[in-house]
Amino acid sequence: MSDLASPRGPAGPRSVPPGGEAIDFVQLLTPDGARKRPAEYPLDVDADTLRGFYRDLVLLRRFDTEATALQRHGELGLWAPLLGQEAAQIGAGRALAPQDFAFPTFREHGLTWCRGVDPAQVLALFRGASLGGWDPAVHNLHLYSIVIGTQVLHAAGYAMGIQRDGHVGTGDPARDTAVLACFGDGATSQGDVNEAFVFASVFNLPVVFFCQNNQFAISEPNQRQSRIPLYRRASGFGFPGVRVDGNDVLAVYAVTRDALDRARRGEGPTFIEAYTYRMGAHTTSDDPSRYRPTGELEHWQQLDPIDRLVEYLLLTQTGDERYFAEIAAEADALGVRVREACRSIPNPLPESMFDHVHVEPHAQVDADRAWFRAYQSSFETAGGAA
Amino acid sequence: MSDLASPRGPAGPRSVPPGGEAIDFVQLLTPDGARKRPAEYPLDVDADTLRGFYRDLVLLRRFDTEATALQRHGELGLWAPLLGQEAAQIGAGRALAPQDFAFPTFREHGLTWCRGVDPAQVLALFRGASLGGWDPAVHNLHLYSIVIGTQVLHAAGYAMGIQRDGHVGTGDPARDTAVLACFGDGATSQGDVNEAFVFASVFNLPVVFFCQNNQFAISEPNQRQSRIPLYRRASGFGFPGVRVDGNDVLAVYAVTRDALDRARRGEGPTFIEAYTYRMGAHTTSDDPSRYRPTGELEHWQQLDPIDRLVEYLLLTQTGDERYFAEIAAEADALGVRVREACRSIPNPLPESMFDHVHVEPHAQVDADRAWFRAYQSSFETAGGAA
Amino acid sequence: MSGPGDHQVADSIEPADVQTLTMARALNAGLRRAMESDPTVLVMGEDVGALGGVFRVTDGLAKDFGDERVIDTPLAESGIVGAAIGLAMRGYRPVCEIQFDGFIYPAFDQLVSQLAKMHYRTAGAVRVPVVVRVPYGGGIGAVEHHSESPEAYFAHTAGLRVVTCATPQDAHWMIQQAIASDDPVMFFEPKRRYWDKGSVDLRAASAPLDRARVVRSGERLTIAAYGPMVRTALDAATVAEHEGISIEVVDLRSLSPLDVPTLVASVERTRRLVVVHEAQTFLGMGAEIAARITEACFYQLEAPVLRVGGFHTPYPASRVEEDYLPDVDRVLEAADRVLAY
Amino acid sequence: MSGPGDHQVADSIEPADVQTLTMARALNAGLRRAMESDPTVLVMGEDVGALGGVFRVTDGLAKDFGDERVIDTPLAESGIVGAAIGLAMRGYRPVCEIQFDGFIYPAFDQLVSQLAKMHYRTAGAVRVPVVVRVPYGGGIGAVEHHSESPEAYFAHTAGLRVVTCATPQDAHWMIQQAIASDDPVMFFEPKRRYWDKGSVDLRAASAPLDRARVVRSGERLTIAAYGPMVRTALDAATVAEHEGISIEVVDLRSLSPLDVPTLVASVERTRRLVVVHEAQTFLGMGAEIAARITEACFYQLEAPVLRVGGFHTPYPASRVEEDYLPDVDRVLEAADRVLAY
Ligand SMILES: Cc1ncc(C[n+]2csc(CCOP(=O)(O)OP(=O)(O)O)c2C)c(N)n1
Ligand SMILES: Cc1ncc(C[n+]2csc(CCOP(=O)(O)OP(=O)(O)O)c2C)c(N)n1
Ligand SMILES: [Mg+2]
Ligand SMILES: [Mg+2]
Repeated sequence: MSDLASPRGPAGPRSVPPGGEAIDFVQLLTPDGARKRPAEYPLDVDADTLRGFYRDLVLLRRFDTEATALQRHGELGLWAPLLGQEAAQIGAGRALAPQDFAFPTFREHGLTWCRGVDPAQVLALFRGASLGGWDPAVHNLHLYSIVIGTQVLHAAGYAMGIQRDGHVGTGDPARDTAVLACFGDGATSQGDVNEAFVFASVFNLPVVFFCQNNQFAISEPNQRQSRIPLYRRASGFGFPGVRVDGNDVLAVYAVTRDALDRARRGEGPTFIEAYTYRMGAHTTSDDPSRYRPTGELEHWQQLDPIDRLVEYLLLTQTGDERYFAEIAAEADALGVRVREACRSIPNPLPESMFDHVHVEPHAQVDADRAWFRAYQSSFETAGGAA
Repeated sequence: MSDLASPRGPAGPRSVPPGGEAIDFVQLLTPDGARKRPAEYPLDVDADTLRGFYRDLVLLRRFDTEATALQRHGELGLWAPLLGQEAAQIGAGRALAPQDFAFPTFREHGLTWCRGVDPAQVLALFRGASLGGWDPAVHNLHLYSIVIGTQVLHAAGYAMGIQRDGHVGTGDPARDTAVLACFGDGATSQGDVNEAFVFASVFNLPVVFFCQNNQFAISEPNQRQSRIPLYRRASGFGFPGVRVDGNDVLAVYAVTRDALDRARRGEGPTFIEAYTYRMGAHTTSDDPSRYRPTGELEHWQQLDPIDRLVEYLLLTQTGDERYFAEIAAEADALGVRVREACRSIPNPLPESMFDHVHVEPHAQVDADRAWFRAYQSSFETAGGAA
Repeated sequence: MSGPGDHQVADSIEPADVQTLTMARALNAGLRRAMESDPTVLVMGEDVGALGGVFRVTDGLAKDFGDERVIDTPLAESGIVGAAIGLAMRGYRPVCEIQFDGFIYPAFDQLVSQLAKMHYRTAGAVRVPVVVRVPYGGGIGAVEHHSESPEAYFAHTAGLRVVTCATPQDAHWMIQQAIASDDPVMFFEPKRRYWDKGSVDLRAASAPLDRARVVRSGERLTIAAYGPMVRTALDAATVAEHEGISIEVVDLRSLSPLDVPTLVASVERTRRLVVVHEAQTFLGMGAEIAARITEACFYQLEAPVLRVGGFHTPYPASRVEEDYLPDVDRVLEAADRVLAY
Repeated sequence: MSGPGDHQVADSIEPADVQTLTMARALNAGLRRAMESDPTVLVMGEDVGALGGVFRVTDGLAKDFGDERVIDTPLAESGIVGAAIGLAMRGYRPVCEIQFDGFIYPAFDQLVSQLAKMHYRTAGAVRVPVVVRVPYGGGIGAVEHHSESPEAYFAHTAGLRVVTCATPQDAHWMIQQAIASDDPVMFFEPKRRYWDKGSVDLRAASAPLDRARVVRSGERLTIAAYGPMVRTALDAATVAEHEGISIEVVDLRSLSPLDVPTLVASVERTRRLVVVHEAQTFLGMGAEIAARITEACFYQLEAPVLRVGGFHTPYPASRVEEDYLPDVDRVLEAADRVLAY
């Protein structure tokens, strides 16, 4: 009758981070590229899929690096790098079925990548040319959310809609639909996120909570958000939680796919903690030297998500140096394309700031727009007259 | 590595509510008045303490009944009856050390009783004569909180203050201090309450979360707030949760005392779910016939918190009919006193509405007060002239 | 051009009928019609199901439309609004009930940063036709947090429409118009008028959702009021008439947008304006109206626009609320003052 | 009589000194002095510790005062404010940092229903001397939610003091006055002025916390501004001077209470008033000032009070923020209009 929380999860595969504490998580690929096969998460992927993962990771990293550089060159106001989190995002993104709908944070460039959003559309927000960038319905992907945790409630509501549409548990793989709700370790402290857990649990919603634990909320380490592993939060709300090696694309893929399947079958929510590391700054405005413990970055570099896949591809002869060179070339081309796309993002017209405040006419917006138009043209007249 | 939440807690004493589902909770006194002695919660209470509990329960119930009647007679604007929850509140209230500080909900008449707040002070709020009623510092008891869940964060903050005062874990029983944060089953869904769990866990705060699960949030049954027993919420945040028979004053007392001791020793927060039943209406404005399942009230009447104590007192010859009659007479006297006290609560002076908006002068409040004073006196002048 | 939200309503006209209903029943009937005519309309909130809401505005809906469409939610206002946004993204039209005015603040972030800005953020790609019903205002002898008037917070927020009804007729139609609108609408219901009866024409609305209405014509001054204060203003006008003073009363109905032309037209004739509301005067709707009308009618106004509103205090204990709330006397005092210029 | 919050400050005067500091450093020094002179002062929020806050306003405080007094909290704004209230009940004086304006809304309930009303609810028994620091306003090229001006929400709320600084001197002293005040204070910091330098007199504050100040004298019209717009107003006045127009500029400093006498005195001389702020014009501070000053100076005003503020849209993408934000040109345009009456 009493539930004494122990700070340790059940036994399982381990990795030892710098703290020396053993971490239990689902792992399919060790940092050395060795393949593991935990019984709960059977995964058979063909060579093309494996190579696809590799390509995703490399191109995504290049996109991210390029965007960071673009910020340095003044082309973007800000960038939130995902360096180190590629496997977590690609693993989750590739697990989605086309009809699934995902709610990203503002660092989810891997998800936009998987969902076919054009890099320029992603950069528009960070360039200050847009507050969004794409049509969510086209990509089944909501816009980046900036107010931490708010999108997790939207995901719960969206999942309520799926239920009401009868798109859960029909057995029809093209119809059954799940929602992927992404957020960070810091977000788990927000009221909204916990309220979303309540809704998901009570209504048994087809939603997968995908938490990328990148060890930090800006400067604050995990311990400021929870004293036990985050995946255990779910048990307090009555649904399963699982921790996965977030630097292992195969494991993330397998675990997320499994959870999405459960959701689509009508078996309710799952919480996934993808245990990973933000190797870069929080954003380009951040200075991690102020708070990052020495040696930590180096430790995590040993666990790089791309390196282990390279090892595995070599080991299994699924990829060779020629293939890697091919992808590298593709990455270079992507870099060029991203740079050009970024520079050619048009500035919005000033008057467009009055568009889409409402769907239907609103007298105050209309009055302000009219005033602005007259005011603008007074300059033009003045300019023309000069 | 995966934490599959099971909807059942560990084995333990049971009671079967109408749903037929067995409930695990800590119980020291069965509905028939039989004494149980679970090893984790040893309790030796002398005859005086036992009789004290009985007296508390009976007088509290009378106070509550009287207040309900006063509302019917138009003396109160509203009343939130605690009928059925007496043992939960007395058990918790009596477990407090003098220096402990408690944060009640709006239904916590047992707590105000234990903390020596005068009934008239409690009624003032419900009569509309006050927004509070007593000085929290005098009773180490905060005011009733009406916005659900908000006080739970205040409790966490207060506990942070206790830590900073160095009043935790010193071993000095007069110094070490704990906080009791009360709320209902419905409140567990609020973001604020879950944020308080995060704060309490991360900072290892000396706070006991005391949740009275009275089965309803107005008309909504528990299942709308959680699909697993509420006490299990704590495990998701990394601290212990325990469910206690909320109609068993001994069990609530023992469990709460234990949790408060832990908190004072610096061992951090505990979540207590006191499993009980609201036998009356949500408030005097409510009509439970619209939502209460048939037979449920009758079932719970069998589990009445006072009846079982009567049985036990008789069984152990700690109380007899004469003693019961004595207390009944005291209850009658209390009823009279409450009625009189209620009727004699003074109406606040209209101008007092401008008092205590701020500690220091505020020009707008002062201007409004000046206007009001002049406006009022214009009537008096007009009246005087007529 | 039709006003916002009223284009879908015309279709579902019942056989010609006029009924006498309380405002609560008129709302209930309006919700029912909206749910009947559009299967995407959902009702959600605390106790809206079996209980029918604490004011019984959703009475019987759960029984008739089932708990998939009338949803008793967990006790979490941010959750209610946040989930409603998600439902709207999936194509539903949720009508959220916030149980009392004072419990809307936990949802504030979802309202002002999400609901208000979603259409804008998505450059028009996403619509969030969510209606948030809020019983508001004082005068019912309630405990704290049950008598507040938070409308100005929302009217200050770009991206939200804010409306409030003063009669059963408007209640019945405005709720349908609000639901039909593709924009988010904050729908404020004057709770102390829930039990007031009035005749409801089931055939047609009185006006578009964003229009004010002159509810009494007069000559000497205009009183602008909304929600619970419309009746107070009308009562004051009646008293004033006995004293030979002819007062025009405008029911604003929409607080965002504000129907400035209707106000200007009235003030251009009467040359004097008093604004009445329960909310704190400081930065209440009266401030905006005074600023705007003074600018529009600077040479016509014979007196400054005067405001009758809540004092700069929290809502006090109910035993003094009659002194706190604007009433006929205070409205007339302002009328006297404005006429004395 | 001394104004609110400034009575405890005088004690801790340092050796006579005047320094040139950025606003961020001036705030940092002010916080440091408050923490040195009163051990109950705590700093709490997201990233206020090792990082020193995203704007470095709390830089070095964790190192010098330890993490018991400089608290990196969980990522939860309602939690921060709610916990601060509890700490205040226990005798502490917490200074909360909200990382950006747009992240204050999750704490709205704790701010308006709890912090603002606690002293009132307890009939004066409990004091909650909490300061909530909010970097606010636009113009820094940021992404959404990082450029908002939510001050009117709080000024409309009875029970909160709302202040904002425009210079390093005021920043340094007002933060200390706010902390010394026994009332809760919303402290708005104009983030785009954080890096502006100015001289700070470490010996004495310029004015009590609730007073406005005439920061430039002039004859033909008064501009009332606050926070980030004070510099804009001063720049406009400088430009106007070249055109032979003499403009008086008032820095409001306190938004609740509003220092009406200072404004009235100015307008009685200049007879014309323009109010400038970044926040949405509709129900922004300008509305209250226009309403109030028009009432107070009805016969003196030669023109309606004009407002220059945010348009009725959410804060737009930063590439168009220069068109959105009031600037010298827009202030001068309003000056021309008000002078044309
Ligand atoms: C409500 C809210 N508060 C504060 C912020 C500022 N902020 C932006 S990102 C961030 C940390 C987020 O941490 P986490 O959830 O772990 O995501 P990560 O940045 O690590 O991907 C903070 C505090 C915000 N965006 N929203
Ligand atoms: C934030 C908020 N939302 C709604 C309400 C209205 N309300 C008052 S009591 C109550 C139910 C509370 O349920 P629970 O927490 O179980 O406490 P109980 O009433 O059963 O003691 C509700 C919804 C409120 N007071 N505060
Ligand atoms: Mg993180
Ligand atoms: Mg309950």
